[in-house]
Amino acid sequence: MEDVTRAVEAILFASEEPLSVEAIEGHVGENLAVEGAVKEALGALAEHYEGRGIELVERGGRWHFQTAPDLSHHLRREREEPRRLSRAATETLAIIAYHEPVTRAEIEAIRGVQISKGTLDVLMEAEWVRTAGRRETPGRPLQYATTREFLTHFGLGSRRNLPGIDDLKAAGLLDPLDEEALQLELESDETLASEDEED
Amino acid sequence: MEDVTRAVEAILFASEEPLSVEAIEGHVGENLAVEGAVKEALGALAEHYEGRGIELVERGGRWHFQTAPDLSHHLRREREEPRRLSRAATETLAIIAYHEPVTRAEIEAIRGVQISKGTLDVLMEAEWVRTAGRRETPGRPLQYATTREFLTHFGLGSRRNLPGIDDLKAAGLLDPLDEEALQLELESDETLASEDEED
Amino acid sequence: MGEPLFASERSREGQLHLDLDGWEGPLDLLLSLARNQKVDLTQISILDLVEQYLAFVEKAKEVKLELAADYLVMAAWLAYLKSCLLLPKDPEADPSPEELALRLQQRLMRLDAMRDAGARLLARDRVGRDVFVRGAPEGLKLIRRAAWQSSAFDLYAAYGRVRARTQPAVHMVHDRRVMTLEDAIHRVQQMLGIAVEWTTLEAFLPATDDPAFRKSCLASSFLAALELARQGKLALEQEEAFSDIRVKAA
Repeated sequence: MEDVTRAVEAILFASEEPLSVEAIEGHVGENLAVEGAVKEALGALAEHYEGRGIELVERGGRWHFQTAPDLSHHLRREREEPRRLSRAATETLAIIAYHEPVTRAEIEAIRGVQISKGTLDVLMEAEWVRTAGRRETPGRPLQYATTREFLTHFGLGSRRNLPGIDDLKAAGLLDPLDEEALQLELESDETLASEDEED
Repeated sequence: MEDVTRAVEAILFASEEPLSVEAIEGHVGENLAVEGAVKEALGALAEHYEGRGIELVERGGRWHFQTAPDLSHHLRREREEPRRLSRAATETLAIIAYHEPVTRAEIEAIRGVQISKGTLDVLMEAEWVRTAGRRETPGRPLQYATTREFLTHFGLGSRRNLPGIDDLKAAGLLDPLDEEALQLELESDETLASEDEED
Repeated sequence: MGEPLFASERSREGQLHLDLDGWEGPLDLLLSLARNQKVDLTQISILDLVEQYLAFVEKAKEVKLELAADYLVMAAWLAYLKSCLLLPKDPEADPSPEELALRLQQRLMRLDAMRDAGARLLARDRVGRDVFVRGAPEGLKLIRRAAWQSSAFDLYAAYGRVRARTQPAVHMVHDRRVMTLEDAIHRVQQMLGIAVEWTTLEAFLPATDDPAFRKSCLASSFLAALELARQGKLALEQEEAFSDIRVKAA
């Protein structure tokens, strides 16, 4: 087994969080981490662990080891699901993931109902959602997007791996909401005004 | 790879603490953990990981994965951050260089200002200053001197290459600058105050 | 969804009770109604859907259920849409009722798609539920070390500074030609013998190219004149402020 591969294996094992190739290279050190060596080692390791009890996965450009999904019944501890999401939170998370970056008004337009502040808070606290700058339109509303932790948690290599995203895109269901769609909104002017206050 | 071996691998990987054979068997479940199967799996895994970046070890009847000891240097990554030496430290260093071996009290007498412990620590950390025995006078104070690294860093072949007082005078470095002196006065008052806090 | 269309139950008083908590807003209710048609959302009859929604709102009113304003606004809009769809076509109408119906359908499809996507996300192999990361990672450490920087010039300048600061200060006054008061008294007394008329004080000063010495002579001579005047040996006069001071033997 090559030295660099051993080092990468140990580093990923010891790490408390997923690591980018650059971070791994930093730990491997210049002597071993010659051009492309870490990437090669990652490929070799991923292949080696395939079918074993542990697997090496890449999520949003960062790598980590995790147990194989089919072994969950051996590992599931007698404790609650890490985070039980409400329906509102689940839908909001899906809307952000499939449409990002997306404003709160857009989320509300899709759901046809206002979202409470708490819903976004839950998603931000879970570190699955982050603010993503302001939209350069009148009112400069805040935008939301998903995080790398979101990809890690839901086992997604990248946003392209979101279930069914290609089909939804093809069906035009992820197109930006046009002005008219927003006009069809059920929200009165009052709700818009109260939103402004919040910001 | 056998199912039971995969399960044991995943269980040990995910466990927060070393596990006994019985505990592993409990997680694996009766279906897979037939007589001796877990022990066999542990043996197979230990063999498999030998020489890799990770190893499977038994300590007091409990099993756990750990990174290979010879790779520990990859898990600690040092990063050097350039920092400019403070004025107090530079002056102290200069006094040591010109007067070594010199005691702390002498440094303070020459500087005309007290020095904090931190100042000498910084110079020792930079490996430019070392302790040089004790002065055989009452109180036996520690003496300080410069190091080989000091000479290297400042491009001096030996201490004899330090410019003499006359050289400094010729370079205008000994000219008293009233304004600067005044400022120094103020500064040293401040640093004294903060130095006191430090100690 | 598996939610009952009308989550109704007989309450103790035997009154029909509608549970609106099951629907998060009118769009949610509409989607629920649409799904109840058990056809593909693209095939859904918007007219049927509108009628079901209006019937629901009607029923809610009958049982005096307080409906959120949102539901009523949607009901009004749907009633308008329904009338447009039923009336003979008005070619001027923009957007056409068909287009409005299509947009409503698309909104329902969009919400349905997101609801489905959310369910699929939650069903994935999630970290901490289905797959697990290392339980007791050793952890990676980043040790920051200061690389201290200083140049030889900094060092010499610092030493120069220390020396300049702490060198005992010796104040040297260079030799300067001065005329002492005694000399001046002596000189003025002698000169008075020659000058019997009023004479300016300056005329008594020795000729010199050294302006500092001249200043010293002037100051001393003035003091000498005052001293001699005090002794009654000399008279002083000045016509106005800053004009010449003149002296004469008394």
